[in-house]
Amino acid sequence: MKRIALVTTLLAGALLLYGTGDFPPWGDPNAPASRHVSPTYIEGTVKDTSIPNAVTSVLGDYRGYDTMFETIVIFCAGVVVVSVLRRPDA
Amino acid sequence: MSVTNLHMYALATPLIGAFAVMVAGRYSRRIVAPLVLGVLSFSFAASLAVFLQVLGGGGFRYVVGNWLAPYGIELSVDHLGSLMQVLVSGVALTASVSAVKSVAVELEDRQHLFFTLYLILIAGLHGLVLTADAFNVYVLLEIASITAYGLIALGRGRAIVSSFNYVIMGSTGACFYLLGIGYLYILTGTLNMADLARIIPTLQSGPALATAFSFCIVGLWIKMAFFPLHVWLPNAYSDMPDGAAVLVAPLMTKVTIYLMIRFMFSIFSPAYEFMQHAGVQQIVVGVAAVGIVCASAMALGQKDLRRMLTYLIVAEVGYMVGGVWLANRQGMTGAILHIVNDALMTLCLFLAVSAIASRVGDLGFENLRGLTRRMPLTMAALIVGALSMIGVPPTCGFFSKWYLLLGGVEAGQWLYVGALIFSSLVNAVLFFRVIEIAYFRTPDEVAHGSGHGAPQAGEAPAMMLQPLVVAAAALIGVGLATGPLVQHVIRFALPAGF
Amino acid sequence: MKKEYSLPQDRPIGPSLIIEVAVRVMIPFIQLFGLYVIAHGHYSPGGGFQGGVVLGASFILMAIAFDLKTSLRFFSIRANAVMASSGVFIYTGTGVLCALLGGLFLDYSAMDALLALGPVEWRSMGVFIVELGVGLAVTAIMASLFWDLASGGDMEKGL
Amino acid sequence: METILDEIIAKYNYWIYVVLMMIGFYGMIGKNNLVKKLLGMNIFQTAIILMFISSGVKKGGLIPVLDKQAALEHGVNSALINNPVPHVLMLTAIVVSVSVTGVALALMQRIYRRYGTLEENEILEKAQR
Repeated sequence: MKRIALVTTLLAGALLLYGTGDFPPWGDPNAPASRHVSPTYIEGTVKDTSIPNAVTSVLGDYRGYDTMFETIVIFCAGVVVVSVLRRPDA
Repeated sequence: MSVTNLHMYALATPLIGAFAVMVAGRYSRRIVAPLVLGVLSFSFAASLAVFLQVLGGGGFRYVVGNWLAPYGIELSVDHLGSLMQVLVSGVALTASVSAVKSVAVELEDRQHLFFTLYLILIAGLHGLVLTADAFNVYVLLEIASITAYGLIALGRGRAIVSSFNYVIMGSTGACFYLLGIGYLYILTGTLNMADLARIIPTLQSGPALATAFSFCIVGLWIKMAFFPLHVWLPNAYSDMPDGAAVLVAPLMTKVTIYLMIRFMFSIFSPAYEFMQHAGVQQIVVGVAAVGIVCASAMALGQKDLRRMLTYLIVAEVGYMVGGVWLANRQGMTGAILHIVNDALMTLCLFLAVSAIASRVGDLGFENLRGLTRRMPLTMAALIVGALSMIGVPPTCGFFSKWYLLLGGVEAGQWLYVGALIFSSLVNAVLFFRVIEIAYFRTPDEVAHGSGHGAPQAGEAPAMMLQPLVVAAAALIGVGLATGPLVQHVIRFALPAGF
Repeated sequence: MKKEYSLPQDRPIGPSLIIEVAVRVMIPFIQLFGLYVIAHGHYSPGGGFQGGVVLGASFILMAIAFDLKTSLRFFSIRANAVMASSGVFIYTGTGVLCALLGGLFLDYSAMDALLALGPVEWRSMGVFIVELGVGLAVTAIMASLFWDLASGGDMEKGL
Repeated sequence: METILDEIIAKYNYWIYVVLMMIGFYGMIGKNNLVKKLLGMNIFQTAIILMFISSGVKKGGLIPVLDKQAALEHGVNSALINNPVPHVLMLTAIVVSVSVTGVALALMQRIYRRYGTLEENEILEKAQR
């Protein structure tokens, strides 16, 4: 069992490392992730939403739908913990 | 005016209902059932209206928060998406009628917690079938999984251990999916599915793309319990409370398969999967065939109706994954049709199981003796579901299996075709064994066995019987409506190039 | 704030006196800081989650330094459930409200119909409302997660 | 040899994350103790967070909190400011990880109360009976 786990882990790690071959170098300002969508957020955050903190504006507005479900995830966790642990009368 | 928002209301009402149940359910237990049923009826009506609108005017894309496509989160309300939304809300409504009854008996004090999780799970599934954003899928998958962990943990026996195993496996799957999305993000800089589909062909198909694809797909396979990764499913699904099983068993795996279809054809393209990496296709279809055979064989070894059905779910997952990877029109049509049909079949069978369990208790085969006389309607519905699972013509299971077989023959995948036929035969054996026990064995020899069976003899409560009859009717109805369904809905859902 | 701000009588004060006094001084500042992090998320690193965790941590600190009952006196279980639900409800409700006012789901600028601030200002305002909801929910759930996990669910004795 | 070394140095962040990920993944699937499995899961998620965050870095970039007045008057040079999207995505992933950890801990408490152990093989043995 342990040996299978070790082999799986090594395989997954090797595949992930092999995959990094095409990646841009670390900190490259011309990487696709830095060029394609994110500049619009940085340039537009004050103009569009009047929020200077780009993280807050992306979190709350541009990708607010994700954040809604994220809040629901933590709400679910609370409900699950209560339903698993708490005695019904408490 | 607000017609364009209708699908959002279908998603948001279960959520708001969940918070209402959470707060109001503490004070009054009686308010829970009407609230749940009302909310789900509204959601179903809204989904149906959206579906009709899409049928009439074609699909549309919706941007949440009014941010244009690659910047905001986009939802795609197309033929496939709204068909799935109708399926999700319809199954949820039917299942909840039965769940309201069985949960009131099974977990009286925790009813409001149960239904809070239940409604949030439904909202999460609505979100999953609509979304067109790769990261959004991750968040919604986690919502569906966390609520499912909670629902399983409320179950009987060693449900907690099964739930913990599911937590570990499910998180592995989610982490793999997130890793794959991370690779795609680093390569392209976007998370929107349409935008990804536009950029990916311009990239060189190098190792990073292959890694991203394989990690996402493996993550989804873990979540859907594709054969070698299925070990968590039978325990988890058979230990759940019946009220949760009628919802989770029909929908969770099918929605994940739908996500796989979305991932394979809305982000990547058939050209990438089937032309550039043709060998992979052979392997996946082969594994699916092996999975179908193994899961059917394991189902043969079970001595409990519920556990037998959970292994059949694993086999059905093999059907659909194999059908998608056959890479031809028939197989794809069969797979999409089978998502709908399998959800309905599983719903029917689990509703029947839940009705039987409410009268008999333990579902070992020896407890089913003479049930046909005591619960004729329930057993009739179970037989309809069983016929559909086997693939007997008037029921819908036949038609999708027929498409899958045609696809397999067309692709020359004889192993897969053989596995389909073998699995049908095994299903026939399995269900005829059940029917034989229920019909021909008389309960008089049971006197020393299950003592509590006799006094509760009689048909299941009406609240559990009505959804069961509706589900059984739906099996035949959808079977008869296969032609229009393929003609007007699934034809548009096929990816370009098929 | 309740008046009877005294230590539980059944427990020797003993070696934890310093901790208890220090915590009693610290908690108001921690909670103030949590509110600041929520409210100032637009202009500095921060926001609903971060501030909510800080606020929740203040209750956890109370439960660790005194005992679980003490923190329950300031934040009852019922209030906790209501707060968690209403926090998430504020978020979802804002989304639905925007849709009902004729915009798209979560399109905060549609709330201009309620009060003419201008669509851009309403986007900023909408994010603030939403962050407030997130803060409420996270505060409540962090505290309840700790209570349940520390006491094994019976809410009698903490760590 | 030189080129491989250069490659590693240019992307050493990915090597670190892969090593972390392997530790976590091995813990999840190879360990027998449930707490160790959970710790492995957390390490795995931390590795993913590291990968995402490091993908948003720009050399010499500033934090994505702007000066409102200056941004309105002079506009913003996006090449000088770090990418905010991975931060947002990872905030979500952290919350999900917290939730799953909480749920798993609660389940573990129930398991311990019922079976008296957290070793997987012993639990399975007792559950069979």
